[in-house]
Amino acid sequence: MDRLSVSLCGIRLDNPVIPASGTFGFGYEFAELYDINVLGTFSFKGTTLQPRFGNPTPRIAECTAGMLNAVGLQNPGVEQVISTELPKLAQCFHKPVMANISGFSVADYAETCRLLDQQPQVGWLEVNVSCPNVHGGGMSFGTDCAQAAEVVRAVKAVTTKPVIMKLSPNVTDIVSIARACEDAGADGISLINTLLGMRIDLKTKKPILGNTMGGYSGPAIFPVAVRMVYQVAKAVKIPVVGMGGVSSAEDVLEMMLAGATAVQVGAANLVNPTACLDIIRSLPETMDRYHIDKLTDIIGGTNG
Amino acid sequence: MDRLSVSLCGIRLDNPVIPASGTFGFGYEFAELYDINVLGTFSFKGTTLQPRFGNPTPRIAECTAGMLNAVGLQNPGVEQVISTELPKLAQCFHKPVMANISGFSVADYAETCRLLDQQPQVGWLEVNVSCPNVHGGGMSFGTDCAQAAEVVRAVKAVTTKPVIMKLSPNVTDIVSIARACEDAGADGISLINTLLGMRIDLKTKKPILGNTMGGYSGPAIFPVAVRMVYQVAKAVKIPVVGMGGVSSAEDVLEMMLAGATAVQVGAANLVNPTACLDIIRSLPETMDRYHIDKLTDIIGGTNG
Amino acid sequence: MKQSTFTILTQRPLTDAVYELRLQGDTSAITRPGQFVNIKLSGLYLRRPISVCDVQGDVLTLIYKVVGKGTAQLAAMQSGQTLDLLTGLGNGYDLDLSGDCPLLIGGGVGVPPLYWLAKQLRAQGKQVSVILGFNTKSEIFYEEAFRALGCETTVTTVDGSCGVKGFVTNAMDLAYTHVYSCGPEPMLRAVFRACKTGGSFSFEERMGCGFGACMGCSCKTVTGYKRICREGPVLQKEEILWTD
Amino acid sequence: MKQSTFTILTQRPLTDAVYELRLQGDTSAITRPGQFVNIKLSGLYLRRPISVCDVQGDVLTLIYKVVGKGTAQLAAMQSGQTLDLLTGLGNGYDLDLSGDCPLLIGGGVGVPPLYWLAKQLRAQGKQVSVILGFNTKSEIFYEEAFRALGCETTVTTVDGSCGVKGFVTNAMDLAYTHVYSCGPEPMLRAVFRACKTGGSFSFEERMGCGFGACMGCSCKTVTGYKRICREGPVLQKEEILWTD
Ligand SMILES: Cc1cc2nc3c(=O)[nH]c(=O)nc-3n(C[C@H](O)[C@H](O)[C@H](O)COP(=O)(O)OP(=O)(O)OC[C@H]3O[C@@H](n4cnc5c(N)ncnc54)[C@H](O)[C@@H]3O)c2cc1C
Ligand SMILES: Cc1cc2nc3c(=O)[nH]c(=O)nc-3n(C[C@H](O)[C@H](O)[C@H](O)COP(=O)(O)OP(=O)(O)OC[C@H]3O[C@@H](n4cnc5c(N)ncnc54)[C@H](O)[C@@H]3O)c2cc1C
Ligand SMILES: Cc1cc2nc3c(=O)[nH]c(=O)nc-3n(C[C@H](O)[C@H](O)[C@H](O)COP(=O)(O)O)c2cc1C
Ligand SMILES: Cc1cc2nc3c(=O)[nH]c(=O)nc-3n(C[C@H](O)[C@H](O)[C@H](O)COP(=O)(O)O)c2cc1C
Ligand code: FES
Ligand code: FES
Repeated sequence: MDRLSVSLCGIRLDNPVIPASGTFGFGYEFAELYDINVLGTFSFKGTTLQPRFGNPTPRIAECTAGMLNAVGLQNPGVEQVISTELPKLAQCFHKPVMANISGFSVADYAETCRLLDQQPQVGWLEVNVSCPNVHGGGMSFGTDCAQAAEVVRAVKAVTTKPVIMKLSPNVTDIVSIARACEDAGADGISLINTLLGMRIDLKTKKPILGNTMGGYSGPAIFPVAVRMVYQVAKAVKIPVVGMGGVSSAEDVLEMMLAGATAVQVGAANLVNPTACLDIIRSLPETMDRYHIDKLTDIIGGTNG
Repeated sequence: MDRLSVSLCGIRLDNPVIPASGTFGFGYEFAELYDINVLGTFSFKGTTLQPRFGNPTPRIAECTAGMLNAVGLQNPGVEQVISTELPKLAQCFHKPVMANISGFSVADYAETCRLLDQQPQVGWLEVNVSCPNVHGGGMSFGTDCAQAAEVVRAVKAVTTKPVIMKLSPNVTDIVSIARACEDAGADGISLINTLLGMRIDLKTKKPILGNTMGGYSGPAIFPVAVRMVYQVAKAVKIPVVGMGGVSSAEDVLEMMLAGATAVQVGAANLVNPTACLDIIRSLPETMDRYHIDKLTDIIGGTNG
Repeated sequence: MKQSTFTILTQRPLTDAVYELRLQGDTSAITRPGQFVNIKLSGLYLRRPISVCDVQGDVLTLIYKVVGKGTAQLAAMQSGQTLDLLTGLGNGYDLDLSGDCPLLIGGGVGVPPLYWLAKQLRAQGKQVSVILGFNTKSEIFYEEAFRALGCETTVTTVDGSCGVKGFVTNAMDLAYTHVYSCGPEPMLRAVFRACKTGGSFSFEERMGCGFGACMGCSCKTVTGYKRICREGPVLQKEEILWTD
Repeated sequence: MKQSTFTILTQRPLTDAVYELRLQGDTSAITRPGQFVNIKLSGLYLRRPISVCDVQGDVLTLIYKVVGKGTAQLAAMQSGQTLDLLTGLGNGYDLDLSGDCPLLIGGGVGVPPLYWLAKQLRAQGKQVSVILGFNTKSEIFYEEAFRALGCETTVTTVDGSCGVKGFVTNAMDLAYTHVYSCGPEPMLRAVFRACKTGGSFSFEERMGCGFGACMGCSCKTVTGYKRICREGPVLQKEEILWTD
């Protein structure tokens, strides 16, 4: 199995394939279909300090090679995640899990991370800074170097586990934001979150999504993701978790060549519930086809 | 024909369909296939002050629902465009044409626009600010409000024709850049130019494009384009020309509902050379299907 | 939930726009009427949810209306072609709530899931009344199929071209012990208001996954947030919160 | 240039990975050997350029090697299926340059465009020599087809498993009046260096459109910038600038 294993912030993964937050719930639905312990790990549904219902429906719109979602971070809140979801998860998943955290103020992030940091099941904290800063004018934390860095410092102050900052691609200069996170002490960078998009229903002449705009994911965003992973991996020393449109073993290899140490799979899980299993199974033969001995040999391999 | 006609900066178009710059050359190749006078107008290949060969090949990479290009603004330079291309064009196209202009300094833009402004065939100047500013650190003019506004003022000072600013989508806040252009005197906004993307060849482990990264276009970018057109059209009073992935009459209607006064079609011309003709022909029946009487009725119609 | 490949046995038009598709495959995950399947179609990113209309052994019947790209593609498919389906999705109707004289009310393509429900209720010896609402005569389908099950079947048409003129609620003036309903939201609301007993209502929502992973289809209910694809599509009258 | 629909007449493997496809359709835009067609395949965004191998009336022959998604999809297609083609693309070979004893040199899937060229040169009564280069015996195709045209045909294989061992240039020791060549770039370079007369060389480049609209395939030549898809794919020896 050593052909596939990688190390992410000091924790060994059997393979680099990680279902992305928001597309794998807390794992149970998928555990009905396959043993989810085959995964490297998975990133659970974005958790906030308070419970949230999220946005009005419709929350989903189809696009040519992907989808928009405006779920709006529906989750039961960190306390219920700890009291109910994690114990249930312990029954079907026996590896360290990646805790995905969202917030609307720096204090939110810190408190949610502090609580999740204490859970032995949690391996990494993946901090999603695509959310609007309600105290800071509503722009997302991830669009500004100083705000992103402030979140990193606040979270690092209350946690001992590796902190992976998950960046929004809707920015002019992704590299400077990644660098600001690294300088502030982040242990890893994951990207990309969804691109902001919109669709209009020709029949009603209204936006399809209840929330007007939503996050674009799926194969359509893959080239943008590869580009940003490449740019960021070249610029920082901490590991990069690559995602955005990954749907096949080939896509995993391309992301790793661009510089990703591990690779998340999002929307693909929704349309093909065994997507991650299929990818993991086909990695060895795909590596053979491209004369790749071990995955660790190719991380960032396109860069020199 | 009044069902289809629109007015763009005071010039009437028989229909809103406009081949996008860089995907229609100077029109001749398409004139072999159909009478290009059926078009609203077209935007010719991005023209610079000096002739340019552009980037090394490969310049093209395929993606799931689109393509990357790194042509790098190959063009014969404004003087030869005026002395050779425009007279040849006059033989097959009898409507005002949209002149697409690129530059690497404010002075470049102004001089190229001044020269093209004097050509009677030219109806509009479409000023592409996605190019890197060689005197200003290499970031593109279109990523900074002040620089974009400077280009607008310099161009407006030497031209009398409507100036349409073509914006890059690779920014955190497209609305503020569009507003800066409007405030500086622009007569219209066109968007989106390509998204920055990258692909890697698994066989060679190298970037596919000779230039490493390139511009992403095609149906994959449509939801991002609709979103930006919607945001900008709501924020400015000048007309918006929408583009990005448009490939069908339905897409044209969706762009117009989002707020576009006219719609450009780019990559679709490359894979289906009669794309624009097909779209124009199917507009009336598509409008019937969605109970649209005249196109002017729906511009920005989703917004209230 | 199961993912498996089904083969098209027959496809036939029931009206201008409505088709009946019979598929052969592994139906073992389908446990209740009112559940749905989620169909992968080539070139379309998201699957398309369609209710189970009937199951007989390994033969699954679906009825769908052509409204867009996906359903148009489905209508162009032929016997022998295969489809990738997720089966056994959703909670489905609870037969235990029916009482002795259940009333089934369907509108348009809300009619199909009631067919297998009616069949099972009849097999339990229940006295089943059915109201089928359509816009106009040419859109009617499956009226005879319900009659053949021994259901007391009334058709309503909005334009009065067949059966009772008006809405399904115009035909609800009869005795019943429970209402099972499926149809467009305005119809569900009207039935909800008119319903004098307990009721089971089946809802639609745009879906990302159809099996509970994405939270794309959530709604608020009296008893908390529910996913239409998982805790639904059938909600009980007591828990429904109309949001508007 | 023309856009039209062709129907597959036959498809057969010539080697493990190389297929011959015969298509019926409007070939009127194809005027010269060395031109190419650009093929639309479902689910793939860009068309795939393939050289014209032969034209007989309304029957077009193509030969291609499976190297990726598009060519794999093509190989799975069957007689009766249709393809959307852009035809008549590129400049093609100029027969007037041939002299009396032209030499045609092809490597791998660079061989196909030389077939129709050889046929036309033979029809003009020229004495045609052909060198076909392959890696190994199992990859050889069309050797007999060229012989049947009456061409003096030599095969070379890199591993010596058939014909002359080594590269095509190892077999160039004969008299000729012009070289026509098509094959991988390293082969073209070697032929270019060895060529003692005028020569016509056919190039490949990744293409956006294939008909001159996008500037995706430009190269620098002695006589200025040229588009491989329009002013090429055939360039003359005098104008070639190797860039490296
Ligand atoms: C639980 C459930 C059961 C259903 N059962 C049936 C049935 O038995 N027969 C039937 O005819 N229809 C049924 N529908 C509706 C059916 O799913 C849609 O008509 C179908 O998805 C339309 O697809 P399209 O590609 O033709 O339309 P498009 O408009 O092109 O679809 C675009 C997107 O919107 C979604 N969408 C469009 N309309 C609906 C809708 N009404 N509900 C949910 N998503 C929608 C599509 O799934 C797709 O993602 C059901 C819907 C749900 C949620
Ligand atoms: C003018 C011309 C004539 C050609 N004639 C032939 C021929 O007669 N027989 C034959 O077997 N092949 C020929 N080729 C090469 C053929 O176009 C490619 O092998 C084919 O496009 C590969 O497609 P794919 O989807 O299988 O590979 P993929 O690698 O999946 O294709 C991905 C993308 O890269 C492009 N691409 C990949 N390889 C090449 C290449 N070598 N040249 C140009 N684009 C490429 C594809 O068109 C597509 O856009 C020709 C190429 C050109 C430019
Ligand atoms: C339905 C849905 C819900 C999502 N929810 C979250 C979330 O809660 N937290 C988060 O960081 N990212 C969330 N994402 C973003 C994904 O984790 C991922 O970054 C993005 O979808 C790009 O990957 P993909 O193209 O493979 O889906 C969500 C995506 C989808 C489609
Ligand atoms: C091959 C190619 C060349 C392009 N060249 C230019 C250009 O010279 N000037 C410009 O403003 N935009 C250029 N563009 C961008 C298009 O005009 C358009 O903004 C973009 O492709 C999005 O539209 P689409 O998705 O319909 O292609 C080019 C696009 C392509 C694909
Ligand atoms: S559609 Fe994904 S949770 Fe219901
Ligand atoms: S491929 Fe478009 S110009 Fe040659």
